[in-house]
Amino acid sequence: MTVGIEYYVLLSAALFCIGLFGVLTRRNALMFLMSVEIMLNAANINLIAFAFYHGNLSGQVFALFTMALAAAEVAVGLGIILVLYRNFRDVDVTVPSAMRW
Amino acid sequence: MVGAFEFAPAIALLPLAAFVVALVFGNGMPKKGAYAGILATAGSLLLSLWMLATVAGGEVYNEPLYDWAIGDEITFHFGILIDPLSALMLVIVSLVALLVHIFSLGYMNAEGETGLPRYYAELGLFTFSMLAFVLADNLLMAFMFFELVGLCSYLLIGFWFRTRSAPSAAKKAFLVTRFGDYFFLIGVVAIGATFGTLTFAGDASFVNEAQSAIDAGETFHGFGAETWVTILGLLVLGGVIGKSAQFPLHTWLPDAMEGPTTVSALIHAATMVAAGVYLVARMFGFYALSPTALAIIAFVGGFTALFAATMGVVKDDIKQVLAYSTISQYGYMMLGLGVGGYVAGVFHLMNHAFFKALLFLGAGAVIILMHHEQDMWKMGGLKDKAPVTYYTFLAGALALAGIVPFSGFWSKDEILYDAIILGLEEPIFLVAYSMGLLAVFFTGFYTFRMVFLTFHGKPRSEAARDPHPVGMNVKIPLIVLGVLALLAGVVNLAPVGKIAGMDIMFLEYWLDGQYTEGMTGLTYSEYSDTAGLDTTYIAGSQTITLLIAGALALGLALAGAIVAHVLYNVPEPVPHTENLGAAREVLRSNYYQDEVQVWIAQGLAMPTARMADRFDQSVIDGVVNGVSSVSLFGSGGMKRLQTGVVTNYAALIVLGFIALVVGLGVYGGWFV
Amino acid sequence: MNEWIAIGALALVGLLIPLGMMAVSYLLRPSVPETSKRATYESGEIPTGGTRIRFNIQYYMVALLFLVFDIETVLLFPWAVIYRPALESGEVTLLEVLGPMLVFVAILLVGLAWAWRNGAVQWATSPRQVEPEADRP
Amino acid sequence: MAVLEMPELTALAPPMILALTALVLFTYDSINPRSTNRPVIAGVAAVGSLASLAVAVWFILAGVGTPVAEGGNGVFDLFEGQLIVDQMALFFMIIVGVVTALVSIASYDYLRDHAYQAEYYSLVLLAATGMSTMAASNSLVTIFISLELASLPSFALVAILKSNRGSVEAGLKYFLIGALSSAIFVYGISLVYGATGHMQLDAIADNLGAAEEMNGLLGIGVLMLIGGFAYKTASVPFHFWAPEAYEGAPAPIAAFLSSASKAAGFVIAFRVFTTAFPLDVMQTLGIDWSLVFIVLAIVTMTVGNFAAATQNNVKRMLAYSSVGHAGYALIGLAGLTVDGGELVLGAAMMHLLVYGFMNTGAFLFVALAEYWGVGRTFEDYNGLSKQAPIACVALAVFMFSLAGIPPFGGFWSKYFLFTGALEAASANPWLLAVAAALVINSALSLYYYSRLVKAVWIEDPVLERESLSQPTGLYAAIVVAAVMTVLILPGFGPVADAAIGAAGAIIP
Repeated sequence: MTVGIEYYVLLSAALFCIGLFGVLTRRNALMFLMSVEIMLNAANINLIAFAFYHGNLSGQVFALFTMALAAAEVAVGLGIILVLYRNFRDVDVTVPSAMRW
Repeated sequence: MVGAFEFAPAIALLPLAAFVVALVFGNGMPKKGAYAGILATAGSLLLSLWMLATVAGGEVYNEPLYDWAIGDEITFHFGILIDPLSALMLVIVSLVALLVHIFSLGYMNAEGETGLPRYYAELGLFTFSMLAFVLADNLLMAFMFFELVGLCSYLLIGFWFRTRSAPSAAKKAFLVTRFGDYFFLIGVVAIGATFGTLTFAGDASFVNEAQSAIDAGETFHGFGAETWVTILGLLVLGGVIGKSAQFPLHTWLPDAMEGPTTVSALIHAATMVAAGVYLVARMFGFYALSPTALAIIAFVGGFTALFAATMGVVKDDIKQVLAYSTISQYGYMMLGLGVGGYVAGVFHLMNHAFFKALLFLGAGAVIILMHHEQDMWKMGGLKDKAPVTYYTFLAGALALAGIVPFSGFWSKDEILYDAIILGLEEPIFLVAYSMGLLAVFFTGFYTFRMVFLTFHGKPRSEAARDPHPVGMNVKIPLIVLGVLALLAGVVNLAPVGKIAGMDIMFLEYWLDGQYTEGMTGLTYSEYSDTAGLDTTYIAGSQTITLLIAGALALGLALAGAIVAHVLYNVPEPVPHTENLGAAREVLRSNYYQDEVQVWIAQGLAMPTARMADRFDQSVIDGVVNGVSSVSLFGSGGMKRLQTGVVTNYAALIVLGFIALVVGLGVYGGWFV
Repeated sequence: MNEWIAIGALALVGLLIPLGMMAVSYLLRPSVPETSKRATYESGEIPTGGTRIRFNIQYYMVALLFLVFDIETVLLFPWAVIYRPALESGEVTLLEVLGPMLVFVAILLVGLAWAWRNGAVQWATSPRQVEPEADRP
Repeated sequence: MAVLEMPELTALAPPMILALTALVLFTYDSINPRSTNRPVIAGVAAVGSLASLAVAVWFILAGVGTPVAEGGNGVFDLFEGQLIVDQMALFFMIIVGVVTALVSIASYDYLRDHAYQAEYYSLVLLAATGMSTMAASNSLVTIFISLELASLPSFALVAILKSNRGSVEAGLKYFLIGALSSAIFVYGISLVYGATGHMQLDAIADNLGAAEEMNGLLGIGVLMLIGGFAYKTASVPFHFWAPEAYEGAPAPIAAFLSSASKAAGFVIAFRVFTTAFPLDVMQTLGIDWSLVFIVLAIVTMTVGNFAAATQNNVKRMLAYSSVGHAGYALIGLAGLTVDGGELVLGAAMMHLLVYGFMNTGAFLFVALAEYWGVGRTFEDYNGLSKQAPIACVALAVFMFSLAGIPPFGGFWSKYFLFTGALEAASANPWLLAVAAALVINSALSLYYYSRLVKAVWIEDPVLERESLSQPTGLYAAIVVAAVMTVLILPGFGPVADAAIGAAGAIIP
């Protein structure tokens, strides 16, 4: 017995929206980053579900790549958040707003 | 073998070189560049004479030299056309230019003027432009050099730019002629657009195209071919009227006296003013296609001749008198051309070039004598103190007045003769003729009034009692021109020839291409055939007509001279202008010509311009400024989107993305 | 649907057992509020400072390195899965199968060497010795 | 998974040279940590990028990427179509190579007294590797990986001035928007994969018929892909990072990002939309993406140019102008029609090439100004021509070329874009609006570009300043960029031919 593909899509869409909600509301840079990770993982759910649905492996392999790149992104992101903290003594993403208009 | 014509471009290029040399090295050269100009114009003269001889030997030259814009429909090029007319004109122009250069040594250098390199450079450029204009083989090239001539006259009239009057006179000359040139330019474009060619001569000339269009009965823009040709011809005529100072665009010429007298000589005799009439002669074949255009030319010419002559009567400034005489004489030429007297018009152009250059240079000499005094009422009695100046000036005056046997008589007589024989066939031309005839009287009067006031009687000022001596470089040009003024008439002694049955009408044969083998299209006889003007003689006899016409003209001229003699050849002449009564003020004020033009400018043009300006200021600028302020305001709004807070960016990105999804989704029907 | 019932029952039981134990404990225990009970427990020592202390930067560095290299190993799995079958099929040579992964690992090694040489894995004895390092302009 | 194909792999030499150079620099830095031996480090980077450029130019001249039928060496198809080396790939590898070389040379002076020398150059080269690979990517997998390879070093580069608050702020914003965008992009990929079952672009195109009942899913996926491209190319609405990132980043990095990164973003967009989503099929599915690009092109150029018009900070003005130019290049996609469009697509490619020179040059001039320390606003630039006439002539060339004034290269590419849009307007009248927006925005852009030229050449300096030094590397890069901006005029025939040929090759 298999679960219909549409449920997976709904699950991933829900996850994506949760992540997006976090991106839009969280002011802490780390939470922002985590929200983005949630969005990426929503995509991963889709990929794996569709790989199963279509019966080919490219989706699953691509999910591996996505995870690796997400990790790399987090690495770079943490570095940037670190210097953000050093310069602004805060990890609030709305604080650095000197450059505008 | 290199033919003479290979050197044709050099005729024009030599003065151009002189221009460059005088401009660049003038300050370091002896006589500030005068010698460069003299050498160049002398070279041009020699080459021109060679051309003349070659043309006389039976060759014509019509070659495009350089294509500078090649289109599908039409090709613009520079080229050279040397036929009897242009060869003759080349000689006249280069000769007068040479003499003016020589005279300038005495007039400008000896008087210690400043800015001489500029003067000689501009003279060189002026000569170059005119020679290139004469050489032009197509209308566009002619137009370009026509404009260059105008520019040079502007520069030279305004030579003494530190005075108040010279720059304004220069501007006036420039603007008034430019007004005419505006029509000329439209004419050039229209001719090019209509016929697809702008060349004067050859099988593919616009003259031939127009001819065949008329023959084929084509229509252009709803006009018949002949009407269209008339319109085109009149458009070009606009430029001619401006340049040749014909009514109503003549007002700039008297003011042009503000330039050095040598420049006046050049402008009046050989370059600027002559350019207009030369252009009519150059495209006479085109005008010959349209009797209407010819009639208008004749009337403009006749009227201008009379009109200007009457104004010349009351002038006090020697150069002013000469200026009005120039206008009047060019009126004669236009009259001559307008009545189909191509030879007569060109003949008068040639004679006038000589005697008017002579008169102006003579006037220049007088001005030197008088320590730069130009008012004739302060002169007098110069006859004995400056005999060379006097006798040469007198020769010029006799030629101008048209007294036999001086050159002016023969050409003016021929013009009037051509006018009367046409007028007898078509009485309307008698009006033009009578205006021309009447002008003869006034010409005789003002010419001798000028001579008597200047040279006869007692000196009326300190300067006149103790004149400044003049040198050889002044006298030589005067003598050369004096001889020419006396003798130039022999090239076409038409009345004598016709009465006596002798073949001595050399100029007519010359212009008819009889010395030139295989020349077609540009000849007098072909023009006459094209124009197809019928003529009638008085009592059916050519001889009687000739004699009556000649006698009338000579008689009126002598009458004018005699009146002048009676009134002014007295030791203490007085201005008899009061006797004119109310007419005096009208004449003095040049028939209020300037006032009318000023009124046109201020009363009509200024309000129009002001309205346009208001429109420009309010509507156009308003729109433009509005656009720019809206842009800048929009710019302010655009950049406010960039709040600097990254969360807002994320929100805006999501919103924008949702807008795209909804938009494309609705459009593409995903939700159905 | 049957399997789902079993899973559901298991989840239910799994939730009920801890909740039940906590509920029983809540009912049975005595309630004696005292401030020392709410203090941070530091192995019997008297606590110094709050619980929210700043960790040494080095933890982040090691964590980052671990994260990256750990995830890279994920990429080795697909390769490992096909390695033997590919060799046994005989269509490809050893170099062709092994080469790409060796290149991949070599690139990672370059990165690791760089991180090592730049002091990422050098454990500092005190934060004050590390700070000037990290604050290099 | 991957089968090694040695001879074909050499077709990927341009990105591989870049990657190798980056590794060499890492190795050098590992052996010799914190080296500040600038000549060696910058030299290696410059040589590497120039070598990559040279190889790409050689390839395109030798006919690599031209189909055998047309007398070339054939299109190289690697790893079962995951990567492809055709004319367009080489064309964009050239753009990336040019910009990387210019930036490497210019950074030699810019980075004096700066730590992280080797890291800086190796990050630049890694990003360039990513961009160069993007040009050759022919599958959503490779596109995403190379895009991230280009992005991640860029984040670090923007924030590399660790104690400069502007740089950090710029890096943070760039990173956060980048992370969000790549999440959206990956999700888009997953949806497209879901709808078609494939990642390889040609396979996607073959399986579009199967996506009929999932056209909504596919449509959202396509729009998410557009979002990813828009982020990379700094197009509306994903452009918000650009002004800040360019303003805060070190000027050579701003040059690098705004020229090379933008071009790389466009090449994947070109390839995905011409190969994977043929317009005729997509229109029957109700996903007319050319409309989206029409809207984006108009909005992007308008937003960019209008926002640039009233800036006081030169670098920020250039940043917004860069957004505006993304709008111009988007015309290349907006002007695609069912039965053609290689002219307009080729014009967009030409524009990106010319832009690679003129925009890089303009940002490098800003780098020069930062090197001198004269300040950031227009007023601070007043009268610079007296101290540095050569650089200011070059600046005038860049500005007028950016504004699209003849006879500079920028005029020609914009002119081709305009005629291409008009040509396509016969099939899609909306392109008339695009063409009109192009003209209006170009006119507006002249205002602020000439303002900078006026400041430099006409205005008198506000403060007296001492004579300015002439850093060799920066000057060389600026002069080369200016010369190329001018020289591209006589060379425009071949460039146009190459671009239109490359565009024609990928249009089905």
